[in-house]
Amino acid sequence: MTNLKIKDNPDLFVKPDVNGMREYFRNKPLKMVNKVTTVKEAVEKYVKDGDYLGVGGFGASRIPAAVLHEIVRQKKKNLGLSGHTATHDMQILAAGDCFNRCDIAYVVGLEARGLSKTSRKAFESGKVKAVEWSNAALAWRYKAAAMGIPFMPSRILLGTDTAKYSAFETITCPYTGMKLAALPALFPDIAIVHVHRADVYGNCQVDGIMISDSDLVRASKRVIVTTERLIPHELIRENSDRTVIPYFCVDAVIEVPYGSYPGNMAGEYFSDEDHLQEWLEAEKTDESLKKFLDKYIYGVKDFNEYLYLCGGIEKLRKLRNQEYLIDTNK
Amino acid sequence: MTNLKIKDNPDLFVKPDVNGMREYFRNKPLKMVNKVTTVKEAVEKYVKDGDYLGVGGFGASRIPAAVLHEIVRQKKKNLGLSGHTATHDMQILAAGDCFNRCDIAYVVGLEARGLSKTSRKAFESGKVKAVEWSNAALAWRYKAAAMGIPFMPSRILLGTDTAKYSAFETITCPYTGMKLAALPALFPDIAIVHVHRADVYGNCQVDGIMISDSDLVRASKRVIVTTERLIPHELIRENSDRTVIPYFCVDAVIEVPYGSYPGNMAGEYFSDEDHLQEWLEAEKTDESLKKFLDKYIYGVKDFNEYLYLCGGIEKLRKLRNQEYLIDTNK
Amino acid sequence: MSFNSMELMICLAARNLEDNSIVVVGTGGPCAAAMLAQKTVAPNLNILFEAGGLGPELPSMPISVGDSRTFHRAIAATSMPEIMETCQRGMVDYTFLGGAQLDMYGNINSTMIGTDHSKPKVRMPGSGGANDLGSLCWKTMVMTVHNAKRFVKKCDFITTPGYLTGPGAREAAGLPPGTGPFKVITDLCVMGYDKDTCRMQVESIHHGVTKQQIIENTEFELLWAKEIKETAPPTELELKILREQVDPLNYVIGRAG
Amino acid sequence: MSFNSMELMICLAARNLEDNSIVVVGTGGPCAAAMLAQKTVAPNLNILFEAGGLGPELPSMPISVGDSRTFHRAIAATSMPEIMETCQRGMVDYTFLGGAQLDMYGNINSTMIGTDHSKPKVRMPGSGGANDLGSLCWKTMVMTVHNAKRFVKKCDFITTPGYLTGPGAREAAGLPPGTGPFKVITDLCVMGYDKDTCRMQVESIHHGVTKQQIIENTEFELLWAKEIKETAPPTELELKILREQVDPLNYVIGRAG
Repeated sequence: MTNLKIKDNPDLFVKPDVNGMREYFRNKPLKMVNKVTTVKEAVEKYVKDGDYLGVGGFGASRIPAAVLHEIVRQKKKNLGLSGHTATHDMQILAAGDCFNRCDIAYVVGLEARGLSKTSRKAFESGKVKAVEWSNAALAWRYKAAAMGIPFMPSRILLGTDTAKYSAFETITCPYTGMKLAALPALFPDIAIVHVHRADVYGNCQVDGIMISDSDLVRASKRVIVTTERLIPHELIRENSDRTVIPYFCVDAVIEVPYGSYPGNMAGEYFSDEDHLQEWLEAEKTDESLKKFLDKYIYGVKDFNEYLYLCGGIEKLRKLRNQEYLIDTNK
Repeated sequence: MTNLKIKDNPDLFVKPDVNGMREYFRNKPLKMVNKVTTVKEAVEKYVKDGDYLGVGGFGASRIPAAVLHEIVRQKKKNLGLSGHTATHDMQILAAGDCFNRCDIAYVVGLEARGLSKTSRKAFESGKVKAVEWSNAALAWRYKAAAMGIPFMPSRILLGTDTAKYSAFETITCPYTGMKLAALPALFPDIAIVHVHRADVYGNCQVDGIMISDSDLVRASKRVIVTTERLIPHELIRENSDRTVIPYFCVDAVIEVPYGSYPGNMAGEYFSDEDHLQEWLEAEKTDESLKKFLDKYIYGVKDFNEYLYLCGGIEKLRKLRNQEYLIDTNK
Repeated sequence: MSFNSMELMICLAARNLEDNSIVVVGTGGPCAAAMLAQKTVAPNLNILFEAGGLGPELPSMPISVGDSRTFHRAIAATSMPEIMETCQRGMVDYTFLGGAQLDMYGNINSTMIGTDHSKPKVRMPGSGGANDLGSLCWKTMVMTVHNAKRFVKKCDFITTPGYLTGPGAREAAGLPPGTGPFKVITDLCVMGYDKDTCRMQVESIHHGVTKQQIIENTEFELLWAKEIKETAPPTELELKILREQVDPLNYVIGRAG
Repeated sequence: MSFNSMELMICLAARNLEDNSIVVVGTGGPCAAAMLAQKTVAPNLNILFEAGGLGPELPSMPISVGDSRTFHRAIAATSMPEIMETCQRGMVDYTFLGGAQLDMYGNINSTMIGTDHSKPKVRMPGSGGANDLGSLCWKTMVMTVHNAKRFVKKCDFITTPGYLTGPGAREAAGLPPGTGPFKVITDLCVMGYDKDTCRMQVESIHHGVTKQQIIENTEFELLWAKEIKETAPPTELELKILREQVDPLNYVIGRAG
């Protein structure tokens, strides 16, 4: 259908083929049907080796941890990864050796918490092909894709080595003559996001900041949503200006309470900093990491078991106190 | 500061001078202070003859009617107008002979209600300079401005007479080679919008559809907000993910209950179709229009008097019933 | 059961909407058609309005594309960019457009009558969202009365692209491939477009209408499908639902004789 | 009253934030500086976080730029595009950035140490939002310890633009005019940039630090302001607020000796 000759650039992992994507979206089943499934089935069905993956949330805030674990458990390989402030999410995928190429905005670090040795090794060994971008660059690449345009003009990246090791073209503005970075639309094969509320059809509502998830889910070919709770469809219609993701973007819905653990979920639970430190500790040697993964990921059948191993409902209760700034010493 | 040579095109009423606008926004007072004023003062202070005006809402839904009346009452002249589904708003401004140029998406009609004779005459007489766009074109032009980029690529307008009588440039995508319409950023001098709730600083929340108001207020040099009700600043902070306009975009805040009348305000009151028909009727002759304007606009001191003339609280109570789908025959 | 031409057009339009698809509509006839489709052939049709309403449960006919009915108990109350970008992304199957003039390639004029743009004989609303929807949705439909002033050889102004000058012209202009005019439903007949020439082609003729009548009411030369059927008239059920549930106040169906 | 180097840097950074301005910060020292400024010189300072938090009432130091503290009782809980677009539009006065290497033009490396990008000696996080904020905010500040490994002749990798190669280079690259590095606050001194050369220039030296010490801890040649003052030390009030209200758990100020 599309006769466009899209520029060949091996560093452009996903081509901004808006015409091809229009055909894809046209043929995607847009039926509003019950899409509730299990994490296991969703990953089996929608995440393929070699896929390009976009992860919702921000590092360790509102991340789809259950799906990330399952990707590791199912030993998915050679994924492309959008490193849009990828912190604990990248740490999980690096531990599973799941990706071999990465569009980098923020990687290997866990912000103030430290650096993930496994993530670093993935890049320092040369095993993962790295292309440089920035948080805004990836956010606007999603936005261009969500808008159905092949690129978004911007005023970032210019003049730096980040640009030299990136994969964007510069253009001249037809009105002002100014130089602009034309950020190519980024259409992930699969997006995984975690939300506060969803109905069985995949209509989703989120409290607090959206980060880049609105654009990410609209940009992606397939979307897996995990939700703190399933709610009646009626409640979506009663608060329709809170709906941030419409059903037709979504392929699979799974109810995963505490699904962002050990990450933070606004209004629900704070991040488990102790367990995140345990992760960082475990990465010190290959042996300790293997043991850790065997215990928490490979050795459990699902995320519920992981939550129990980490302290279960009692631990999550405490994290809720922390989220609410309630002094737990009393 | 900016050395850009911006292409000269007389049909481009507002230049997409992002550097100049950066300087403007840098020097705009961004202090979070009490901005509550009157409609009269706000229009005196912020709307100048010759300004380019953007109006929030959609035709006769959530429109800043009080400010529009005041612009007529103060006999502002030679405005530029963004005709982004301008229906009753344009009818008011045309009655006051307030504008002499217009970026057209939708004009002269009142959707299913009929055509405004005054608005038509403004164009048919050759008095108003018309440049053609579309609703999405103006929406995306606001968005480009709100994003701080000189243009937004798009796939509309191409191939038509709308394009011939428009003022955009076409570009070639550096990735796909495809032809795109580069929609120039639109930075209005002044935006006027009506919202459900605002605090005294101008932090605003809206129920239901946003139409293009998020982008419009971010794109504009000066912003006047009218609000159904002023609310305590605390309530903004308690529902911070409902804030759609932050204070630093806003110059003036005025509490105008029923401020969208005779237009619709979601969840508050339905449009007054009888009064809108009265408007259309009044336009049949110059005399009847003059009489109508003398009665409803020039002859009243403010919007409150207009509301009273139109039936006052009792009428507005009925329009609330209608909005709520409550059968008023009982 | 008798019916007027507006009722006929609405019923025919509704039948052309596939279930589980997405349509952007305006007010009036097209909105009635979409509502009727939801209650007949396409219960899971998702209706979008360009001002931001997405999937409402319409309690009555909206007066404006932006009024509160358009997002009454909606799936999402969004924004104009959101709706237009959903179209540009390729997710919207259908739209309905209207206009004062149509040519044989389905190009539409809703801007002006006359030859001088700076001083038009008749100024009309302009594109509104029409150019956007006609450029970006997969299939564009038109519902209109049929006469020679409306079906013209040459539009005074092309507001919204049909097939422009014929095969390949949309793509050459930069419009998304595979999009374009789909059906024209009038009070005389139902027309589609010939694949090879992109020209308007009569597919079925309404009961009691002659071929000659259609020719006389069309300024340009029409194509005729190999097999031209008589249009299947509205069923009693369609009319009942239309009159009792979709437009009980005769807001739209009261307009035609 | 004694204080450590982190406390000193935070107090100095806070003083550089004007009231009624807008700043985008990350976690750690910069966030502490912005919080301290709110409680001292800039009560109406608006703090933004790149993940979407806008004007929160910070109840404690955030751990992540996206955690729920960053929009606790905020003016608006928005999105990353919203924050970045506010910057690109020209409404954000300040940002704070960090990095492993800085050169004399204020260019910053937070990407890698080594010469082979495909196999770096040390891989660091990369830009995150740094390149965006350093490109788009009006004034970029850096808070960092001062040593020759950090203040280098040439960055292994320029992640975020300072003045690039000197006067006019940012504008020539296409970056917004009038933006760029503003202050560098270290444990030894406070530096600005010379207008004519765009090179880093010492403005004030902390109590007990010698010029020689600064030279030895800087690989490139520094410029020196005509009048170099001794840095005014933190006041008792600043320290009290910092310790009791901003960072009572010693989360940030406990890091330096």
